[in-house]
Amino acid sequence: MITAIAFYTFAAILLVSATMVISSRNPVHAVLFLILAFFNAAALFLIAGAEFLAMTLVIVYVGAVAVLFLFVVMMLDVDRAKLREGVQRYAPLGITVGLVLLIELAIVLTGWTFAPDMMTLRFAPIDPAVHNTHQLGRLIYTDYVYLFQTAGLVLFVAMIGAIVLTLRDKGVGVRPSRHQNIARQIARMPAETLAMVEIVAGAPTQAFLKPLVVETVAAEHGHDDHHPGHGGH
Amino acid sequence: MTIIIPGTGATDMEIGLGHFLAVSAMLLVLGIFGIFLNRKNVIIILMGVELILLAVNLNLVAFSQALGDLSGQVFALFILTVAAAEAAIGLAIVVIHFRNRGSIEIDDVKLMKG
Amino acid sequence: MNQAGFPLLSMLTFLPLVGVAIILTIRGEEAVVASNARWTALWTSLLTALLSVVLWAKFDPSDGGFQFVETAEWLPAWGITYKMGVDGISLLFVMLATVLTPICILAAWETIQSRVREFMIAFLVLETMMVGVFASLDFVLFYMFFEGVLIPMYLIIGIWGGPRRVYAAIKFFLYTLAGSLLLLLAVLAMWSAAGTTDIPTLMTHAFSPRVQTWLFLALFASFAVKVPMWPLHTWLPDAHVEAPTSGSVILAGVLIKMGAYGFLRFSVPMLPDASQEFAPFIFAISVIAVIYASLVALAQTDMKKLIAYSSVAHMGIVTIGIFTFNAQGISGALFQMLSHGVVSGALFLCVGVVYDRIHTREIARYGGLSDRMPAYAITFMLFTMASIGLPGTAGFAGEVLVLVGSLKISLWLSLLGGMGMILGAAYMLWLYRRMMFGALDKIDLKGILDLSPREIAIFAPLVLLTLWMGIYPSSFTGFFEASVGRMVDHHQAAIGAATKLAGVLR
Amino acid sequence: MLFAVAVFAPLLGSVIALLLGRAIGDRACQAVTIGCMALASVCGVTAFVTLVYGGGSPGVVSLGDWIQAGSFHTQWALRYDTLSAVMVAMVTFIATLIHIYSIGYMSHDRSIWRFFSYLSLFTFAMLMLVTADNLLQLFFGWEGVGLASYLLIGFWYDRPKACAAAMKAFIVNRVGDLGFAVGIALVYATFGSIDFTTIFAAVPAHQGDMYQVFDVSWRSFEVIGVLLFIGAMGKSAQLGLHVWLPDAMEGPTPVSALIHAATMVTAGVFLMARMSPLLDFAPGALEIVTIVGASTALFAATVGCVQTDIKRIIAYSTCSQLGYMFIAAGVGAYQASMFHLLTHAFFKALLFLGAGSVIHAMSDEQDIRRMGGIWKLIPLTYAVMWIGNLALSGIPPFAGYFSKDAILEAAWASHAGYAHYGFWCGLVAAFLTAFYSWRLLILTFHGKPRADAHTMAHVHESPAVMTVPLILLAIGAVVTGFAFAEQMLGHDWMAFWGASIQLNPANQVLHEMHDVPELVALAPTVLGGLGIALAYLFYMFAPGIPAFLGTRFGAVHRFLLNKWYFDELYGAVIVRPLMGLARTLWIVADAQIIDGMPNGVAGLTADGAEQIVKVQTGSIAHYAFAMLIGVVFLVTVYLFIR
Repeated sequence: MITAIAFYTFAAILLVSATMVISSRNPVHAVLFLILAFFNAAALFLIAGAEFLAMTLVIVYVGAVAVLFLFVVMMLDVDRAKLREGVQRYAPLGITVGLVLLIELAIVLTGWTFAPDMMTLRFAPIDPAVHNTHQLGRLIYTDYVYLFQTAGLVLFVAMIGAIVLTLRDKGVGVRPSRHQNIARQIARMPAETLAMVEIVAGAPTQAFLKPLVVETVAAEHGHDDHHPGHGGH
Repeated sequence: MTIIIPGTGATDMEIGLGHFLAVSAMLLVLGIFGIFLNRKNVIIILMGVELILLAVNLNLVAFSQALGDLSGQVFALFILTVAAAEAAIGLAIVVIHFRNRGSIEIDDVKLMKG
Repeated sequence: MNQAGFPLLSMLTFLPLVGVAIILTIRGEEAVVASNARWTALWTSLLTALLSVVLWAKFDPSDGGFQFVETAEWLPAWGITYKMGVDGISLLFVMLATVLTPICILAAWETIQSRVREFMIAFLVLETMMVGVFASLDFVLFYMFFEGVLIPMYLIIGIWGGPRRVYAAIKFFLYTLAGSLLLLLAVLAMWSAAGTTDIPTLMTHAFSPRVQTWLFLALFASFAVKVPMWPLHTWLPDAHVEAPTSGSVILAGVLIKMGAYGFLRFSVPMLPDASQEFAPFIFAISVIAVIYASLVALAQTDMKKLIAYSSVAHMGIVTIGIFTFNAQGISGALFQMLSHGVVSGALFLCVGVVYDRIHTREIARYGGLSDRMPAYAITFMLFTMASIGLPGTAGFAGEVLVLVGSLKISLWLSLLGGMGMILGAAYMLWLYRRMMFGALDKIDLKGILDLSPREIAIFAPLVLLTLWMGIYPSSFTGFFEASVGRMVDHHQAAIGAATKLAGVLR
Repeated sequence: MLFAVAVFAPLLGSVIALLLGRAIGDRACQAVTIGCMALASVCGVTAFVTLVYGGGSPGVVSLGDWIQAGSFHTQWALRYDTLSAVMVAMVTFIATLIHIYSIGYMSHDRSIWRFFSYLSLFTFAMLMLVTADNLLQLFFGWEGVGLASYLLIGFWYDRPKACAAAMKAFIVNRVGDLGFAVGIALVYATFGSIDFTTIFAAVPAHQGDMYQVFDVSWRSFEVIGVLLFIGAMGKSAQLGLHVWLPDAMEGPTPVSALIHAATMVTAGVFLMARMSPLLDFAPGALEIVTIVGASTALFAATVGCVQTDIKRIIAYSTCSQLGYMFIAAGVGAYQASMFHLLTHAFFKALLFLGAGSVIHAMSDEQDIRRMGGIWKLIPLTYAVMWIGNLALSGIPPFAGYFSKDAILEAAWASHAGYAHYGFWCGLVAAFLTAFYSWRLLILTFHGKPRADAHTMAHVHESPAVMTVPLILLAIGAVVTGFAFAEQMLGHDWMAFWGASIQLNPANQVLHEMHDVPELVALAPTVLGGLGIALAYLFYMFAPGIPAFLGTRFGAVHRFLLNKWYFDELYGAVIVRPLMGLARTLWIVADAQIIDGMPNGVAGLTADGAEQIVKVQTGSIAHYAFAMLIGVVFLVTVYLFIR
């Protein structure tokens, strides 16, 4: 009974907050409602007995993802005035289709059955005697260890991807970022950097140091129209 | 919680698989609405995707419990991972798009037009 | 193990990839990279050529079966193995590929100035693929190499080609790919019928006549494009014209032989009834190819295009020879392919020589070159005559053997196929006359230089080979005689069995 | 062996001159090539003498494998029998003289090394041809001769006419070669071998073989004979494929001499003689040979009567004489045709080199209308030209008399109906030959000088390197006739020819020709004399007559002058339509039709894609919506259809 009350409560809040997520005009509000939705979903997980997942959801989603959303929304400073016109031309059509989907899902919900040999097909039966987290860990680190590692890799790639995407190389075009080119440093000859300048008495001072300019060697084979020319370095 | 097979004597007040599925179905539809009803802000779309994935996770967890098979939770865990990665990349793309275009309105994101 | 004692064919096939790996590790200034890449590619290809000489020396010509066979598990569940091996028919093609590659790399030495490293990589990969095509004894493996050839060649035409290179490259790719799709279907069909893709097994597998017909058409679609047979030939002139010199050489020298090789390796031995049934059709389009392509060549104003059309005509002779199903015809076709590989390659190199100097392929822009370039004139004359099929040069033995073989079918086939002799003389001499003869009155030709030492190094082996193949062709035909004999016997037996069967049924 | 030396020495000379020519200089080139040629001719003549008089035995010198494919097997081998020995001796001897002559004639040329190399190559190819032991090697020499003639006719490659003539010679020859090559293939298909020994031994066994052409069965021998004769027609410039021969005069004069006397054009006749054991069993083919030969003899003689270029007149006379040789071959008198070939080689080389001497003296003038009045200035040349023309016209006791008479007698004596066509054509041609020979002689040497004063002032006798070969040839043109007539054509011709000519036992023409009526035997000589007389009348005593005739029968004159319009006919019927067709095939068929299809498909695809791509709006909402519809659709399918 308690379970039922808890379930209905959390489910109701979940659905309402989800509705608010998609309908609120202020994105900040939307994110906050999203966090609320996550919390309630975590509660539902608890009811379903997935304690570890529930905790992960709270930590990862509420703690990291949702905050990231919030962060971005605030950082981007989206013009709020522009977010007003909520309803669009296709809304009726969209809602119709959505409702059709919902009805179909309802039909599915009422008409399904388990496969007769369902109990024999279980891969990792839950042992009520062992704690959920313990059991999950045992599974992940044995049968699913490759997938688990891959998941880690996916996260790693996502991290690098996010960094690379958003990294701003300051001064692109003005001054290329200076990577060390050891071969060029060693191969550098005095003639490239130093110029012997005749000092004429009384003449205005000249630049003594000539900057290192890597000139693009013009292609001597003019006939090759596909010839891109020798690159700089 | 015990396994309850529809039509095999589940009581009204007992929370069964069907309840979970109903909730996740509604959550899914809400997420979908979020994606295509809101045409102004890309971030809302990302949030819609999160909702959809949440619905899927809910389904998996419910089934896992109903069947007494832990595999469902393992998969839910992986889905969480992928969802997190997706969110990170998605937000990164939103950020640079905003930086380059000064807007994240969906109607402005039409570079892939044929 | 095979008679070499070590996996010779696999080494031969994949050695160029080692060169690729080395080239990939080169770093530094662009000029340094280019130079190192050139030398690495040259040495790799020379080493491969040397290795192929080992293959040649250890080959036993009296054995008509497959030699140097290597087998490794690949996809055992599907009856697909990694199997390599050569018989007399494929051996010389392997040699052709390995010998022409260093020559092509030398020819590209100075003409390719941009992206040298990538060019050399493409060429070495191409060599791997070419050798693989001729050495593989598993249909799936063959298919992979056969298709793999497309990629480097596509890049060579598309990146280092002339002004219309993109059009030519795409045309080349699409034509070949369209045919290959049907080849893949045929591979699958054969696999499902025979349960294996092992080529020697497939050769002995008797497909039912109805299946043979469809398989033949599917194989034909692929190989006829590659050969190329009329009217599927138009990609060739475009590809040749746009490709860089080395690309043209390898295209004419080896790539188009793969189609005819396919006919010899798959269509004729595996589908004898269908081959017999379609032979008149093949004869018809081959004769059209010979006459049509020769006439079109006569009208050309572009040197490379002219030689490209001459290739179409020569390959027409080859296909006539293959489908005569007698020892003379098939030997002639094989020899014609080898000689054409050498001679047309050399002719493209000849074109390359003047193209590098004057930068045009318009025949009308030349004239009187023999005044300034006597060595070049002699070389060009030799290859012109070889292309015409003058006795004593490479082109003759193949042509005359095909003529002899085709006469056993019909006098008219022989006469019409032989029209290439006359028309070939007409267009080649017409080309030679317009380029080399006449007064030297074009100003930019006055200072033209004769062959450089590098060019002489390129031509010398080809000249020797051309004369050798003309004066002592037995040293080549001896290698495939046993294999061809076996093939002819096998074909006769298969046809005999089929007619006997038909007799019983009737 | 001597014989092999005779064949390969010219090749050695040629290769040395070609590869090292510029390095070692012109003098050394001449020395090397002529040295090699002299060696060859000594060996060649010795080999001939040993075989025929010294009791040597014929044989085959095997040199190595050539082509092998299944049962098709050919070797490089030299066949040493009377037929080849005669030819080798004759070819090497005359070629040597021509080489020597060329020192003087070509002394001002820029690339002497090239010329001598080509000359030697030409000789080598001809030697390979005549010594071949199988048909394919004969074909090798055959084509080699074609190549060398191409190179030599086009020797002055900066002259467009020379280039065109060279190409024409090669391509027209190729037409014949195709027939020859197919003929070889048919020989192989019939006999299973192309070795002469095997073929000839198997002739009786295969007499009844049939071959299908046009759904009609023919005797294989007839088809082979016709195909081989097509080859011979090309090389020996018989009617239809003769068009290259007059144009070939664009080459330097020694080349013309070589082509017409020793090498090249006689190859066809040689082929007929070589294949006589087979041809003698193919009466149908022989009929064609005779008719074409006779027509050529007459045709060329008529054309020769009106030409004005000194070399072209001689060229047409060659054409005509070759016709005689084919008449002889056609009626079964192969020995007579070989005999005429031999005598003709001497006097034709003499005539050409003499003409060269004239041209040399006249500062490269070739038109006889601009010559005249020079006989006192170059008496030696004048004398040898007389000898040459006497021999050509068949006046006793010069060489031509014996051979030409023999041919006409054989034609008369032959039983075949068509042989009389050959006889009458030959007789008329003999008259015309004498006429145009003296027309040439008189217009060239006699009368008032018609050249300009500057040229006349420079008229001079040629140097010794040119005159000595002329004298030697003149001796040959006198003596070869009676020296060989009895041996080659007499009742015991078997002793001379040995096994190299084997005839159908039914063929007794050589015996019967000795029994022809007196009138027949005398007729050619008489007609020759008449021709000479007519020429004197027309050009010496009454120069108005030819001019009058020329205008009176203008159409005939133009017809002859334009060589019966063969060139124009071929131009209109073959060359131009083919070129037009070629262009049409390229521009219309290839570029528009064949290429149009894939290009059209490509265009269609591109256009279609342009339309379809509009579905891609780029709007995320649209895509999401499409996905949603997809989901709904899938669920619907899953729910209601499954």
